[in-house]
Amino acid sequence: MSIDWNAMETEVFRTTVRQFFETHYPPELRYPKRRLRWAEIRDWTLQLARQGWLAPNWPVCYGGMGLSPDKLIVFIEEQERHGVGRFPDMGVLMVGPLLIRHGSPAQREHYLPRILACGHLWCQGYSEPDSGSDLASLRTEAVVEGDDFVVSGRKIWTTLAQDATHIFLLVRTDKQAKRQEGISFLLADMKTPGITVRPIRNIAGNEDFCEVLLDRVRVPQTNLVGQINDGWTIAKTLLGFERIHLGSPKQSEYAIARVREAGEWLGLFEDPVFVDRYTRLALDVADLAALYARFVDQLKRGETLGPDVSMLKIFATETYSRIADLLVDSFGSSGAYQGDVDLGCGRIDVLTTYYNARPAPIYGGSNEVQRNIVATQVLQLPR
Amino acid sequence: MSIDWNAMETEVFRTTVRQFFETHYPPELRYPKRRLRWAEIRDWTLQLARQGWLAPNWPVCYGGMGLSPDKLIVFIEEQERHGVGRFPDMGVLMVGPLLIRHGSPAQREHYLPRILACGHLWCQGYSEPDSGSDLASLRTEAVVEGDDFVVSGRKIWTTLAQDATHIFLLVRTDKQAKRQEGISFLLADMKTPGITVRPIRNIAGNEDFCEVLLDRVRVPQTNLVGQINDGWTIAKTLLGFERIHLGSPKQSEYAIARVREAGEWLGLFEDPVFVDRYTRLALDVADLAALYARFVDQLKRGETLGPDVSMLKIFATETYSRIADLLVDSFGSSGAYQGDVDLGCGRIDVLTTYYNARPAPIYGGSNEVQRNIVATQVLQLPR
Amino acid sequence: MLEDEARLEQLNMLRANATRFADRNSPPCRARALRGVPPGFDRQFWQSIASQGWTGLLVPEVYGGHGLGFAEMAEVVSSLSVQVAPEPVTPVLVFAGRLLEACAENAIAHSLLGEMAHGHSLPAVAWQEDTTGVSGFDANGHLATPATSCQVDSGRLRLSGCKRHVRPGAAADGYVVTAQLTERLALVWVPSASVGLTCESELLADGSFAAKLVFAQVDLPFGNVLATDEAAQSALAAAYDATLVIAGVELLALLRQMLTMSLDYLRTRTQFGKAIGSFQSLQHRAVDLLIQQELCSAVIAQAIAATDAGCDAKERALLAARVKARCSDAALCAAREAVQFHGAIGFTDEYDLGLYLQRALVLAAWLGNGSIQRWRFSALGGHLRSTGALE
Amino acid sequence: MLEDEARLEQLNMLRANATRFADRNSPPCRARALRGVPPGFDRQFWQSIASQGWTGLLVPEVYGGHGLGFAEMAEVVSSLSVQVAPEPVTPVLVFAGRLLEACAENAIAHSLLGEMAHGHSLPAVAWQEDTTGVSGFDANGHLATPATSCQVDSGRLRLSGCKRHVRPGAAADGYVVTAQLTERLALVWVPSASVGLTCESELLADGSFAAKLVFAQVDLPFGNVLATDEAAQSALAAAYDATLVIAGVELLALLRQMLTMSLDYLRTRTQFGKAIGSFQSLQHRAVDLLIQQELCSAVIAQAIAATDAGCDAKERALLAARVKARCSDAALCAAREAVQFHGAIGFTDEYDLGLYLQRALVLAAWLGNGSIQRWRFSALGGHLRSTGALE
Repeated sequence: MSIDWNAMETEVFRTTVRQFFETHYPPELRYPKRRLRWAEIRDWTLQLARQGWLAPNWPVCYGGMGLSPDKLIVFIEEQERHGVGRFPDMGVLMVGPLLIRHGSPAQREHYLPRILACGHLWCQGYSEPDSGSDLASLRTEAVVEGDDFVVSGRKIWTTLAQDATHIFLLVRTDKQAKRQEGISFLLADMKTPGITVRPIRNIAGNEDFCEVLLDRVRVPQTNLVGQINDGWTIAKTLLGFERIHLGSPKQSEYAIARVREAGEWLGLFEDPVFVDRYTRLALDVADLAALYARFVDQLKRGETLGPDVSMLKIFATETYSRIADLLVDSFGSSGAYQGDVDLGCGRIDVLTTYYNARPAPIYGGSNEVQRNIVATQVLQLPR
Repeated sequence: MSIDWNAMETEVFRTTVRQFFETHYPPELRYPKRRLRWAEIRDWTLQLARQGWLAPNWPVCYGGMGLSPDKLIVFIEEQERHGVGRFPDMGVLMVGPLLIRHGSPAQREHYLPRILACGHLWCQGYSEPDSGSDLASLRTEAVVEGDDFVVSGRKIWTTLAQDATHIFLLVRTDKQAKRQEGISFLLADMKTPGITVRPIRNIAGNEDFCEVLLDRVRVPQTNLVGQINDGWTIAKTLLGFERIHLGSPKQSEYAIARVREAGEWLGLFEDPVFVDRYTRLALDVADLAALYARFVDQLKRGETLGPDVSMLKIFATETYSRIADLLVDSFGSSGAYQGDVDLGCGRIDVLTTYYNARPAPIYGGSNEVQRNIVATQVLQLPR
Repeated sequence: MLEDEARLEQLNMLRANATRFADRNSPPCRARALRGVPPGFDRQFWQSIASQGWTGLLVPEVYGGHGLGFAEMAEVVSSLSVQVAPEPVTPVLVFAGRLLEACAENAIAHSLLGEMAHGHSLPAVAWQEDTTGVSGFDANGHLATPATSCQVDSGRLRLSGCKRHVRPGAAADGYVVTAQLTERLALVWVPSASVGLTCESELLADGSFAAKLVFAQVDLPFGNVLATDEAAQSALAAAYDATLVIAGVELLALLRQMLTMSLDYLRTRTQFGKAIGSFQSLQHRAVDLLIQQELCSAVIAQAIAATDAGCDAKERALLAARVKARCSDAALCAAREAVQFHGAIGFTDEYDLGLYLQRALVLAAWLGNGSIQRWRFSALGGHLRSTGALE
Repeated sequence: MLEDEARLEQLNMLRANATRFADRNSPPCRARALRGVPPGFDRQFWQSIASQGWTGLLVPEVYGGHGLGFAEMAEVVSSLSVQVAPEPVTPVLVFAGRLLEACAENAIAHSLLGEMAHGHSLPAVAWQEDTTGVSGFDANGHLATPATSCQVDSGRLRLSGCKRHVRPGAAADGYVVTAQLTERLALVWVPSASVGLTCESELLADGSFAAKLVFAQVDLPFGNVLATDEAAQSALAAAYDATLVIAGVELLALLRQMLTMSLDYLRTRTQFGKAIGSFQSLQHRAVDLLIQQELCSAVIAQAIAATDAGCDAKERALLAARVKARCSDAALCAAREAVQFHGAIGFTDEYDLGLYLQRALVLAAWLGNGSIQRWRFSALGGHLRSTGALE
């Protein structure tokens, strides 16, 4: 099992990964239109786990693949290229790296193997109804009572909390301290009494997100990660790959491919006006990919990303949004049909692309906040 | 001479005005590319004066035409339709109405006839180098010494000060008072010692604007209009027709007509992409005209305009700007030629339109400030 | 313009009535509950619309209606649209209604018009035949001759072909179908129960339905030809243009409501210690939406005044295309921005914004979206006219 | 990519040198003084460019140059462009230079190349023939066969036709002219003093000049045919593509400088009691310019790496079109926004911003503006490729 992936030639590694995905990933789940539920993606996830590939980002000593940044990027590229759907990966992406860095030995010993065995599925309890873009204003409170924290509050926009067995939480443990300084990082079992999950249906009809109500939930003090009131700093160390992920051109590439398909099937490439609009966006996608590649190179060289990476998220999501608008526009009178539009030669789901694109500039830190960050931290404009 | 214009049928009045312009306005000065200098427009201005039409907006008793709002609009429409250039009209547009409302009998008696006889040509001393969008921060100071104010400071963006015989000034007379409350309104002769005019050349190579340096300029106290420290209020009463004027679709209509001409001469209407871009802008212009007409109707009914009129200026100037960009774009490799581009069948000056459009969103209160006004005063969004 | 004071007064009253009616009887939760459940609207509610006299609002008195104008119709439509009422007022009363009225010399059209005016019948118009709907226009932007054909056979008709994007879909009581009859345009009435007619429902973004109709040698009496040739052409063009304008009215009402909801949210939602409506970038984008709203409103007013005054067909077509182009794009832009203003909450199903966004998608696509109408405007030659017309 | 550490080091040194040279010797006031005065630049300054070795930078050593790559050329061009130096580096050294090099088997081209490398000659390329320049391309986006014709008459050439938009205009020492020779493309060298050649100067926005050349039966030796047929085609295409990329480099440098000036102004100019750079709407627009800047930079880097690596002609053409499209539009957008950021002061002649705006106008229009390059990209078939190419 313990292959030294990093010693492998990049192209050999790429081929290996690609072949595995092509052989084993269920074809009907390629390029899913929405986040897959655990029941749908379970078999694949377990197969990944058996292969030892569940946690490509973790060190080998903790059961990961221990990939270097450049190999990890190849792994992700191949996932995206093949349209491999995400499993509930918060444990792998967030909790694992966090515990490896900030967790106690007992926490690591308890949680890491269970994540790798898919026994624990994690969800992220950060956002709250009154703290959207302004996360540091969160109000969910944790009070020490005996050996426990007693946690009360509401978390929202928690991705797939319905399927999760555990949740990691940012909670306020010091109400007197300045905004970011009174926050702690807790781990909780979703079966703990007092936790209620309420799925939130979105406009597209999916329930990707939930509200998580916390009513005097007792969390053992041993589930505190790091020091008390140090949660903000800890949470920030998790940013990294996340930040470039939001700026990936993949969604836009997939969407422009749908427009191209539609254009071919509908004969729109005979229309110079369509060709003009399409080309403008195709060039936006191509140039976005060029810019993305530059940031990826930075990661491959082992450098950390600066706040300028926010540019990618802004342009990627707004390009995606413009492509979705063009897709709707190109379908004319069928542009508001729910589900697949039958074009004789094939079927295209117009509205799902439109719906997926709509909140992209909001999630992961709204583009307004991203622009504020770039303006002040990159352009050094006054606050 | 004293015809009751307002009793006249609108269409008869329109025809009368139109015929006069068509007969008497020098054809070579139609649709001037820049503000005309006094030497160029002098003869026409004197002819207007002889006709008694110099001041259509003034009451008959002061020598104006005494037009009602709807007739005044017809007068302006016909000027615009025929491409009649502006003469140095600050005396007629600003000083006259102001003195009629706030001036002393002596001021009225002295100045009004001289404006009507074109003996006095006025310019406006409002803006200062450090107070652009934020006019109330002006620093030019007037201190009482004996019978005079002694004025020192710098005014800038003073239109055609080179040609003016007089200037009206906003000056600070109380440095302790709140920003807008220590400002007074003064009239000054440009020949007064201490006044220096420095023309400012713009990118297009014209000198429409000047800087006016004021170095201990002695202005008699009798030249104060209204009460001392009441200048801000007085200046504000001058807004009115000015505000809708900035939102007129005329510039855009003229510019889109140039694009149409170029399109026809260059055969661009064979290109669906050009037709699409052109049509989008032509519709913007048409819809702008519809919106403008709604505000004009308000004026015709004798109503005053609210802060929502700023919408017109925003959309008008940005539409103009987009048309200018399309014009440059349509000319391809000739898009950066200075002066007329010869198309065989005719000539079009591409860059002058481009240059005229560029600062339109700045002048008359930048579009940023206009949007602030609409956001807070019309949409009632919090400051 | 509405110079007439009395009419202005009457319009104001109608607006107040319609607003009160819609507010009381059609809160957005009613629309929410009807989504995706055939027929996608409430026939009982249609009856209460009829009780208000609105199903006969545009219909001349001789046919049992009130003979009012588009300005009045716009008030009713606007009030219902503000509440996202899903009833097919525009497709039935304006599109089919105007078409039937223009054909009212025909006995069937005459009687259908009366039934419609009293709320007893819901006729629809079936004219488009392809996926995008673009083949519905010829190269000059006029309504094209359809492929659906109508053969005459010993005094009977046989109709064959396929129609798409028919609103209100399967719930209509019958269809005014455009067809070729001896190479000329004919408008043919096809009751929904006709043998040989199959109707496939397509679910739309807002939970309403459109129909795909297939006519397989549908046998009809000759009297079902409501009009042919130039009479049919001009009736169809007039009804289509009127419908574009009223669809614009609906879109404007949606835009207005989305902007209102956004402004309320911007004023009350706080982040970083202040109302998000105080952030300049959001303020400026809200202003841009207001400008689009007012442009819609101005061009609609112009179009309604011209249509009510009976301007010539070319002028009417250009105005209608302008209205639909502006309002479709503006409403979609407002939907996009409103979601962004709201953040994640604006994208949830339980928040009403989605209802407006989805209705805007449907209405923007219906009858030809913004791009198509802009193309039509130029194909009709409108782009080459002088725009210097203030008088 | 520039994996080679040594080359990276060399590039950094070159950048530092070029920047120092341009800062010292070519402040914007130099460019200002040269505006509108023929030839629109300074031939003495050209000599000092030559002394730096830059006129021969791209020229292979066998022809008397340094044989460096486009990455190096980009550094020099960029440094000069930041100072709006008006010397025709790109038209002469890149466009004409690459063309001559490709034809260097021809004795005249060979000798011209050497003279150019030493700064003694300024050749230009004359290829466009119509007002917009669009007829310079065929329906597939390739360079079209010109109308200018070249007749062979007892071993001599007779050239007739008209060329437009030739930079650096009348100051060039001669022109590589595209012409038809027995229905095939030929590249013909025409010294500027040739009998029958008239040159009309056109003043451009930035105060430089382009030439309109009329060839009235210009008599030339046969040896002046530098290349014909496919050799001519591929030489022209390669030189054109390289020039597009380097023009993109110039535009990016202008954009960068306009953004820098704007940011300085936004940080220092106060209104309403605070720096205007603290206003969110201006901040966000500045960020959008930064994004455009970085997109330009990323696609230029890709194109230069590919061109230096010698990718195939199709790939090269697509990349070049992408660069010119992105950089032209981005620079014009930056010019527009920079004026708006500055307010009235930004539109005055004495403020340097205008120099950059005007140069951006010239470079955006040159060789095909953004719209034309986007059209070319699709005509070349680039839009139908899969964009999913991260590897």
